[in-house]
Amino acid sequence: MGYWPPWSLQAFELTVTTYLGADGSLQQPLPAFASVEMRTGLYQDMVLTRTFDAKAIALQRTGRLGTYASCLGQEAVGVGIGRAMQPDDVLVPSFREHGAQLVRGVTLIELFAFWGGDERGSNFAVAQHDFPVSITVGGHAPHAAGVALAFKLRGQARASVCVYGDGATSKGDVYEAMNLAGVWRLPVVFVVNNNQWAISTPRKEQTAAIALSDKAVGAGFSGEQVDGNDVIAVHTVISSALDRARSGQGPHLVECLTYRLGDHTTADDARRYRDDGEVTRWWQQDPLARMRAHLTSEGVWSRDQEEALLKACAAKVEAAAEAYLAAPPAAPESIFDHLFARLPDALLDQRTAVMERAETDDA
Amino acid sequence: MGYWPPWSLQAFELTVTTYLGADGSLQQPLPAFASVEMRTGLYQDMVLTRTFDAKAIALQRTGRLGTYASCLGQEAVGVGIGRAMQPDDVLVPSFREHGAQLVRGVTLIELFAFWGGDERGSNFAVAQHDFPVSITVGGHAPHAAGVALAFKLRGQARASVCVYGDGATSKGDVYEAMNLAGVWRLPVVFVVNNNQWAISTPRKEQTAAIALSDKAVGAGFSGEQVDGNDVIAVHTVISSALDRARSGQGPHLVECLTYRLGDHTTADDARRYRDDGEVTRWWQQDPLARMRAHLTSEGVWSRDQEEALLKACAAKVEAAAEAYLAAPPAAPESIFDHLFARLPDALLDQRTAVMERAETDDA
Amino acid sequence: MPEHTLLEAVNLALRRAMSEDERVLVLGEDVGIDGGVFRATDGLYQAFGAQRVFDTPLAETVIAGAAIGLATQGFRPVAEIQFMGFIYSTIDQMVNHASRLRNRTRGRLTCPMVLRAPFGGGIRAPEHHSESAEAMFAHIPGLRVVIPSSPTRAYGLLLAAIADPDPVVFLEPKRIYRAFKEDIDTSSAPLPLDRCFVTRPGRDVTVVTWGAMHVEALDAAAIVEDEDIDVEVIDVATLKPLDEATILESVTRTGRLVIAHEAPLTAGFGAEIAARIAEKGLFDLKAPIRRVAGWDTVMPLPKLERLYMPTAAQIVNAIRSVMAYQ
Amino acid sequence: MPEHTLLEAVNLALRRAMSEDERVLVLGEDVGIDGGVFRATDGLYQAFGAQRVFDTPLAETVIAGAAIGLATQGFRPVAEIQFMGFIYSTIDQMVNHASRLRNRTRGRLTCPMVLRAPFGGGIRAPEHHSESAEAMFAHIPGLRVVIPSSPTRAYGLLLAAIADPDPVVFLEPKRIYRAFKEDIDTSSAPLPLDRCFVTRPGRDVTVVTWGAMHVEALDAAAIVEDEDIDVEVIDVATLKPLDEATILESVTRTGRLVIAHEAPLTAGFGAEIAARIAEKGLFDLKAPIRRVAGWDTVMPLPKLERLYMPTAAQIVNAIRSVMAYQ
Ligand SMILES: Cc1ncc(C[n+]2csc(CCOP(=O)(O)OP(=O)(O)O)c2C)c(N)n1
Ligand SMILES: Cc1ncc(C[n+]2csc(CCOP(=O)(O)OP(=O)(O)O)c2C)c(N)n1
Ligand SMILES: [Mg+2]
Ligand SMILES: [Mg+2]
Repeated sequence: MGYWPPWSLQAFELTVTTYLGADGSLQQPLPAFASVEMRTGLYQDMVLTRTFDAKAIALQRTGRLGTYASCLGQEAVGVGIGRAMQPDDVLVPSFREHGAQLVRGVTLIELFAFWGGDERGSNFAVAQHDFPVSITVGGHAPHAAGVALAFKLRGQARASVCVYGDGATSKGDVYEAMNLAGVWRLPVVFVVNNNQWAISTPRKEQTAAIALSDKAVGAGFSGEQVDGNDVIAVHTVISSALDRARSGQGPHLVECLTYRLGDHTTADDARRYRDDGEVTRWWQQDPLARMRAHLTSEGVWSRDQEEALLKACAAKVEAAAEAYLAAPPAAPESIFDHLFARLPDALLDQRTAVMERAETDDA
Repeated sequence: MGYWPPWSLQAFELTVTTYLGADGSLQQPLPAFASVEMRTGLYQDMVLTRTFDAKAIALQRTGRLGTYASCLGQEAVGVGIGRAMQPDDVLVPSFREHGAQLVRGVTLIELFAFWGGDERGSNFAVAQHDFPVSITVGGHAPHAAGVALAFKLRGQARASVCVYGDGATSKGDVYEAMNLAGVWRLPVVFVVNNNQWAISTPRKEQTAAIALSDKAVGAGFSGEQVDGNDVIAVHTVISSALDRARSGQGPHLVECLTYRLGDHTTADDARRYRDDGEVTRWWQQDPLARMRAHLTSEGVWSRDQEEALLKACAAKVEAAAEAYLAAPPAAPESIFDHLFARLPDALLDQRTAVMERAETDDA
Repeated sequence: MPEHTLLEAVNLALRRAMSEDERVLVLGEDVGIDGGVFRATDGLYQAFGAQRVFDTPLAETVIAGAAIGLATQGFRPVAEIQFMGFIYSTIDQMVNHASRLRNRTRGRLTCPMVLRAPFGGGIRAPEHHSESAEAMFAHIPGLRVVIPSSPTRAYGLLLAAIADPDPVVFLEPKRIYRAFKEDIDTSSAPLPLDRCFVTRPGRDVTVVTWGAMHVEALDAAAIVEDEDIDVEVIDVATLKPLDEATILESVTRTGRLVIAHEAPLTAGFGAEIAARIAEKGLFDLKAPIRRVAGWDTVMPLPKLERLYMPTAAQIVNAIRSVMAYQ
Repeated sequence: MPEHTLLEAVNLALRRAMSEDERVLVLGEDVGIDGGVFRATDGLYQAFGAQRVFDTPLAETVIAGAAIGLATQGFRPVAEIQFMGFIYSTIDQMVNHASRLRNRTRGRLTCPMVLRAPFGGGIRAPEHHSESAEAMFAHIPGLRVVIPSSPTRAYGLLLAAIADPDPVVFLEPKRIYRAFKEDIDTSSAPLPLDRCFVTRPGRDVTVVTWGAMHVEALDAAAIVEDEDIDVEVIDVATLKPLDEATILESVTRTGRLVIAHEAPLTAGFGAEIAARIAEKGLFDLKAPIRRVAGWDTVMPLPKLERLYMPTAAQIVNAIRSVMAYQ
């Protein structure tokens, strides 16, 4: 494998890309891609994501979904990533990128199934090359590098996008993957979904690095920060990084500055370790409110449209939830049927036994 | 654990500290510590290290030592580190720091024993707190962080020094250790013994980072490069880093630029993968020749002194080699006797069996 | 005396060890102000402060590795891995360093550390949150592997693990963290780290088990009692070093052995126990040795998890099958 | 036909797989121009170029992890870990990802990769260069674990491992890398990945083994031949999935079982084989099942290494001891 002349350290000045202020006001001229249609589309995706999120929590609270990781407040990151990608790019997500997954074509039913504890939820009908959720923090980063290497070897203009949290930046796996991507100049964009907390551990106790985007320096490529609650900014920065990656200019690290408005998961109680005040302050930065204010002030979004959208999202999510709840359970033997391409003879007895056991249990 | 306000990125400009040019000429005024006595001492340590190194290779070639990793050409790094440390600092070395170990009080006999395949060689009589050689690349870095944390918790003005190669900088273990040291501001100095090769993998294929000292950026502390073939420079830079660490100013990364003049180990043949020309060029940078030229030109080192030194080193090394070769083998049951503080009853039978087996084998 | 769950027992043991020995430290992800995701370290940060209890960055390799460094300097670190599914990143440190430092240096540097992790399934948790990888650690020379199955044993064994001068992997069966309570005498002595516990004496068949399966074994024993089958239940407790003598003595008496564990069957630790008896107790066996274990599959996600988990019913079947041999 | 060592057989299999299938890639530390520290990949870089053979940075986790990524995209990566002592950093990737991707996605993403590593002791190597950790991998559902013990089997099994649509851990007994030669038919078919090999038929006692110990087993069989003991030797070859039937059939005939491996005794893979027979072949056993294995110690450094390594002499002792039962 060759090496490549590294970027200059100059690339690492800290500027945070933002288009929309917290009140929705424009901070700089909009990028070319941001047509009205595109902006309303981004907003609609975020609303759908939030609607799904609320339903997932509700289902969990009533015992009809497993432990669930909410993305409340981080919708702009997921949607911005998902919309910046081309269909044949590959998403290698963590567990808080529901927005990205939805935009990529993962269905609401698949998401409910996954979080409901059904492997079929990761057998995406549409996003067939995307990776499933990685529950191990950081363990998926090496895969993104491998996927990008495959694209490079085949000379394809495709890229992989690896998303992980602020906590994950402390894992050696992530570092090793970035270092490999750097030295082999792989078409991969690393995205830190920095929601300021890793369960109870705040960002500042995770690392002394000035910015998490600085983690790219040691891997020999560039990084930058973006306002993660500004979906236009996220989209812009990740689109450019992807363009560069696909055209052979190597990896890039994007740190999205955002905030986890909810608990870590439905099994967590964030009030044990963080101030309500902090949460309240970050609600001022709500990515949905910001975008809605922007669209309203531009006169391209009305109260009627808003109501219709909320209704439509609720209907979609309800329908998906019902389909999820009504889905027949997977067959008992399915726990053996996807272990290998062909089940080794040595396991046939166990497969039979689990079917028998299921019958006995049901009887 | 608290966090600390990180260093500024400004600290990362690339300057390579050097005092002695390749011809021994002074590049800048000598630092205060570098008395004539100190300089001749450093030179003597390097010569002893090289004498040991040659003998170790010779013993290996004749089947009387195990696989051995030569430090030929890297003596200034080892000796510079060893002399910069205080006795109660703790060295956490890789496998190419024989010079540092010798200066720290590890005996020649212990070194021979270790490389001869005898665990007793790591039971240092003098350097009692130092770690043994780490054969796993990078696996020792977390230990250095833990040791430094112990010093910090006890409020002791001590530091640990963790040394590893250019190849090791790619390991996630090293990154995790540096990140922890950064965020907890631990008194540890990380030293990259950058000899340009990791077996057959050149530095440039290891990482796209501009300098290996840049690896500190992501961990939130400072790093710098030093001419690793200039023992005065190595000593100076590491001494200052240690002073800062001991006084609570946190970790630092020092990249020593040097070169592996020999094969990776006695089991390697470097001509398979690198140019003789490169090796010849680096011989011009020989740390011993450079220091000798300097001392000679300063009029503080004579041909007689040189001859006497070589003779004395040879005699010391020969005596140690003989003592090593004459040492009675460890008892068979010693393979059980240091596994636990008290051998569990469950293993008593095995211990007896190995003693019986040794008798049968000998008979 | 107050009644305590297994989880509380872990907390009480940590508290007592920290009170009695200032060398004891606690580190891991979210072990501080949050008290651990299961609350095993609840209140320790508040009671002992930031010099004794550390929230680490999210990095399991350096959690284990820094604990090793601390241990060499005379501290007694108790490192928590949040779930056993994330313990694999520590294996390199545990096998290549923790288990070897004493031997490597002929006793000069030692490694009195405890690596704690909740393990096992049955709580409908996400992927990787239900692992039972004890067999991997039990294969590593120089380590102790301890698994409590009741509040009192959790208390006494954890005290012993912390006091032990060598590295101990301490795995806590999270399914029974809060399943039942026992009285805990907080002035009691540590329990031995090289003994199995006969938790129910019996005549006809020996059931050897550990962790959350111990409860299933007791349930199974109660069920077959009605069939006049008298089951002896042994909680292995310390898998390494294994107290072979207690198991052998029992099987010699009963002539029948059933081994139950949650981990996948193949190369699980049950195999080791079967192998020992097949060597040393063969001629006392009246019946084949049966293992009740997890399938050789990946642990299913919650919807099908119950089909993976061995339960009292499977143990009962195994007991009946060995009782068929007279 | 030319004669080849086991090491050359590995090289020949890689060469053939790379020639016949352009999806096959080789990656690892020093596998390129250097041809690997043992020369297993010698000449591949020169023959197939920098698009097929990659020297990686020194980072085992991402070697395994990048191989997983490549595999999901239709490549067939063969990743080398330089020595098994450095494989522990890959366990998280292998257990949490490689072995599960297919199952996790119901077959949508698959992981046809091979993780190769030289393993075992007896070559007077430095610390960590003599590991036998096969039991850890054999416990992981969803993986195959393959260990050849001769040049022809190395050739046929590695071809099969590379062609297999699922992840395979392929461990090469480095002590016999160059110990003996065999003819290799480079047009031969791959060998099955679910069969043990009966390498010496016999009547009186079954010796089951793998890796470098296989040679010791054959030597032991030859030694006791003079005592009129007829030994059947079985090379397990594929530890996972285990071909229980072949072993069981043999033990049913001979009534005696000796298992020999280099890894430490406790929770070694020998235990699994003993446990299977103690369940399914108990009443055919005339003698206790004996395991000849490494001690439950850290592998000693070279000076005392010979006291660790099980040899033909220990196997002979075990054979005699089981023959004492009639
Ligand atoms: C390797 C690993 N260690 C520990 C955990 C348990 N855990 C799950 S999420 C989490 C925090 C993750 O923080 P971050 O990376 O910031 O992502 P976030 O949850 O904030 O999105 C932890 C510790 C895990 N899943 N994987
Ligand atoms: C974790 C690990 N992987 C692989 C090896 C095999 N190995 C021994 S030394 C070495 C190269 C080390 O290079 P570097 O870190 O630059 O140190 P140097 O040998 O040049 O001093 C390798 C790959 C090892 N010892 N440990
Ligand atoms: Mg976070
Ligand atoms: Mg090097």
